[in-house]
Amino acid sequence: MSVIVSSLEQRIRADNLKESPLSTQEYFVNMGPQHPSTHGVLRMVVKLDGETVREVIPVLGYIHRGIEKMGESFGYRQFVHMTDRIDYLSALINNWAVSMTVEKAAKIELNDRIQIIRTIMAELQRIQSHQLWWGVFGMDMGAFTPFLYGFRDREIITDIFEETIGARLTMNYIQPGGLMFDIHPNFQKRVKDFLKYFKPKLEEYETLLSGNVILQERVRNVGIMDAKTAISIGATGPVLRASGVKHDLRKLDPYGVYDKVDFDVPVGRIGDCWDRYWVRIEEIKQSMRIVEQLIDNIPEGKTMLMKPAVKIKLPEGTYYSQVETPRGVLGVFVVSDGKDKPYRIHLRTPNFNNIWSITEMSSNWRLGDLVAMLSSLDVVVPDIDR
Amino acid sequence: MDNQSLIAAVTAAANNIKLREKADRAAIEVPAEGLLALMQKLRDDAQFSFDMLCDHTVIDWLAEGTFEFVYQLYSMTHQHYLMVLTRVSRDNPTVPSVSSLWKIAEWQERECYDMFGALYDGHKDLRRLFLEDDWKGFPLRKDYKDDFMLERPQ
Amino acid sequence: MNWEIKTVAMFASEALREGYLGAAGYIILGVVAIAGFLAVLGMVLIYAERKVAGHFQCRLGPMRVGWHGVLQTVADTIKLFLKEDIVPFQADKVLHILAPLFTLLGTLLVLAVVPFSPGMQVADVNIGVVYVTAVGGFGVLGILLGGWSSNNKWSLVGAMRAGAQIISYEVSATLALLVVVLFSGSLKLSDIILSQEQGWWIWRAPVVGLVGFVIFFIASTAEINRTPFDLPEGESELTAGFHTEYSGMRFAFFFLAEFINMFIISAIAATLYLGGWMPFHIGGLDGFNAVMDLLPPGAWFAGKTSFLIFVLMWFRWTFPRLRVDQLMRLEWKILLPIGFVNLIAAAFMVMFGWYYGN
Amino acid sequence: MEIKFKTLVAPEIKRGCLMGNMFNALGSLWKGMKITIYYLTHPSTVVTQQYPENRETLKMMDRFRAQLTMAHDENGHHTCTACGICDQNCPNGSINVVDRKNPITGKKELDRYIWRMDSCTFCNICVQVCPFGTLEMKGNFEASVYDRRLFVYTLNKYAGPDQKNLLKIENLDDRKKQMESRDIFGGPVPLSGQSIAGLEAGVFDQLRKTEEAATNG
Repeated sequence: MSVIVSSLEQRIRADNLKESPLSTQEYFVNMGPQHPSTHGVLRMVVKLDGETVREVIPVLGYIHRGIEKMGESFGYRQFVHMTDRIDYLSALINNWAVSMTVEKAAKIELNDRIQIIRTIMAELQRIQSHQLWWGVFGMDMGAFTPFLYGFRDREIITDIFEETIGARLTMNYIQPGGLMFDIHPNFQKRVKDFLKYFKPKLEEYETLLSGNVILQERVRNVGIMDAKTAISIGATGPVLRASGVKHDLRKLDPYGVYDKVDFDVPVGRIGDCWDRYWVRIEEIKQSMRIVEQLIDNIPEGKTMLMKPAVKIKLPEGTYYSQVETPRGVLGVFVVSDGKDKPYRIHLRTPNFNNIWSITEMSSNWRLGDLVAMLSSLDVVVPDIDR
Repeated sequence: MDNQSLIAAVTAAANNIKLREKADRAAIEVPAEGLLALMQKLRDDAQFSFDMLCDHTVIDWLAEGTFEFVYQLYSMTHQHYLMVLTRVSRDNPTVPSVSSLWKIAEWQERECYDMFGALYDGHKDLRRLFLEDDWKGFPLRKDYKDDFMLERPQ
Repeated sequence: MNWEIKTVAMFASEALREGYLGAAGYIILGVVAIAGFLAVLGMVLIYAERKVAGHFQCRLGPMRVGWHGVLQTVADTIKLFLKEDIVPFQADKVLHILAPLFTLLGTLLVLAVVPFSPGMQVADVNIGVVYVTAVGGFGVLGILLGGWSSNNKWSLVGAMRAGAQIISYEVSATLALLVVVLFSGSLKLSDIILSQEQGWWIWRAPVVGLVGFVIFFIASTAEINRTPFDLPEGESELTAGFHTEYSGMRFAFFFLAEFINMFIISAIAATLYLGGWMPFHIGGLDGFNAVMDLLPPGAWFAGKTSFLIFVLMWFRWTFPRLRVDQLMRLEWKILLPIGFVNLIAAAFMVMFGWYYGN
Repeated sequence: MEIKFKTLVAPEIKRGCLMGNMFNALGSLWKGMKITIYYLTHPSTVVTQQYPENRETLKMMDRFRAQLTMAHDENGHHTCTACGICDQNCPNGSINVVDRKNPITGKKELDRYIWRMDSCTFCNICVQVCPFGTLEMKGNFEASVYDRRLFVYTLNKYAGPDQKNLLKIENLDDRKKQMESRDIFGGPVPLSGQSIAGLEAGVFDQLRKTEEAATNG
């Protein structure tokens, strides 16, 4: 058996030699790593025919930091803070994923207080992430104002986090065995104020951007991905649900207190950019419903069930558990050899799979549509590269 | 299908399958030769219909001199998981590629090539995913060393 | 009321009878006035845009330099002039340097015929409307050259977009201009304004005036590459389009031209449809007209133009951007047919005299 | 297997006639413009904060994590016993606890508590694991300096026994003798002459010497 290993140079050169059926000349441009709409350092080599996109070749690794390698020299508690940095917009949910894996492996039963606070925090984080996405989506469509409106409202949730957790982005709050702090006395009041404030604002979002005829023209029937392709690519989260697949881990494999709260799962119709947009907007509403149901029912109890200074040792074996982040399924795969550090820790990140759908859906659309599609996937680049 | 009946069904479907102990979900070990055929069956057979390759990675067992390839399969129709593991020698870490079955496998396998130097037979476009094409070595191997690596003082 | 039109060109030609020196003096005065006006107007507009954008977005805009940041644009201009002028590797150097000047020249020449008030106009050409369209189209040359000479594929895409867009939308804009030309029966801008003494064309010509105005405004917005038609710049798609590779002073020229263009199309739209410096008159109501005349004509012009500029800014900070094929569809399938029908309707109305004040 | 949970399906948007579409389109644009003009005409909705001007009124949340500090009580005593648990638990080696033998009693005590802000990720684990409550995170976020070497802090104000052991000593003068003062930028950092990983020893001294030589001619 011999396996041939190629390189990016060969990939691009081989394509260039192909004869186009038309007499126009196709050319390659580098979109990224420094480009306003690739949200960080994603690089895509785009084969263009005039304005028409023929092929997209994502080139990754511009923010690869080797978190999995670093994880092999961290203890489990120390590793949690690294997950803040893979998908910084869902830091708390990432924390939860690692904590959940460790708790399941170490067989720790959590009390209701911890579970409910975690769920509230996760849903606030989901709203926050979608707010930012909404703003950025508007900006990618050429409207700069939604960006600032999104950030303005996101700031309120960030302040709520800051008050309880003490950090705004990289929080390291949900830890194996519980929570780093108990909630701040003002927490419940602030969250309720936020919900009251944000409901009319969400309607404003819908009028400003969703209802706008230009946006509708830009996103409807653009970048259609059918359910079969989406599953084969392993897309998860809103991207998969927009394609019409009813898959939500909060319902299928409930963790936290998701089995005790009432919420619906928005599902798209055909899987175009509009469906992905609509699913996210609708998810904000559902998340607000979840928070509303839980915020008054936080029971009393301890918030940390393990001694923080004691090193966690997991029994030998493999452990895998998943959570639903705003962008899809985050899986944490831990191989333990019985020591206090994982033998191998692997993160199945949602964006790694989601980003590849751009290669499936983008051909024969215009350059502007490529931006719309990329934005509708809600990519966070560090999450791809890890 | 629950874990018990799933494992029973998979074991009945092909031979040479060992049950993996010490795993928190249904897991089987198969030899590398029969991997592609088994995967094909797992995807297409209506009672399994694993239409999503959730995750693929490699574990480097340095002491035993083997690479363990991990495939996490998920079925959208039945909502069950299966972990398929296969071991090959570290000296020639070649397994058949499953990129013809699941699209995402193409890139997951590229990542594993990039990080471990695992080779996939039948992969159309095997090249580095994260690192540059002329990078020396495979960073996630346990014996990887380079000049600028910082090691934590113990 | 009797309006007397005085222009710098007239003074110059009168002075020419006595000697060359006086005429030259008037010409220099005209040039200096336009250049000074250009610089000041550019700064004011940029400041206004930033302030307005800020408040649209729940921000404050510039607040640091001077009182509420009024000197911000001055500081920015100084910074831009001090910056290094970079010509990219393997770029077509001569064209790269010339391109921004072309763009600026186009806008500069149009300013010469803009009637600010009866006594304030540099030249009153008898083919004013044709002159405006012809010279205004000159700017696209600079954009195309700039994009081409930058040796950057993104710039080239932006320049090509700009070329296609500006040339397409020029058709609609010109058709809409012709409506007013039909009604007023003249191409001279001052005559067009005087013809609106009994009322502005936007309401005196029922429906066609309004439709013509809307078409002209949309098409001109596209011509000056402002959101929602900012595809040539397309920040999120092409980073900055044709001026990606420009820095320092040359970038400032492009930037300045963009803002002056905004002023020009607002001024032309105001002149043609909203009566330019002509106060709001209703034919027959002399008492009302006399009250309206209390405000000087220059103020009327400034008010109308700034309102239209504000609307342009309002568009920019509200709307997303169109896609390139939708842009073409809007022009060739929607605006152009409507423009044609509108022009024919206007022709009939002029023929049968179906408009107010006739 | 049927799907058990409730789902919402994206609504279909109906297409009307040509003229209707056009007016709907213009209407949708107008609705958006109404929102932006609302914010323009209501300056009270501005959310910008003028940062250096509002320094007096700007208050960070009390749990805000921006700087690691060591609590000293009113007598200037800290509670650190140099046990090194924080050092072990720090994920990125930002903490270095240097201990020494007390010259009089021979007991282990804290010499320098070194915290490298430049590599700290503010994960708060050190505060969490400290058995004596010595460490705390403070909200002083204005930490920018012109030289990155100034990010290496010595947190304790004196080298010597902790609060509990100091209070055993009755005589105030004897207490003072046990406490050897430590400044914030001293210790095994390049500023004072010992090397740490990645930075040569005594860079600061050398710089100062060359500067002095230059000024003296």
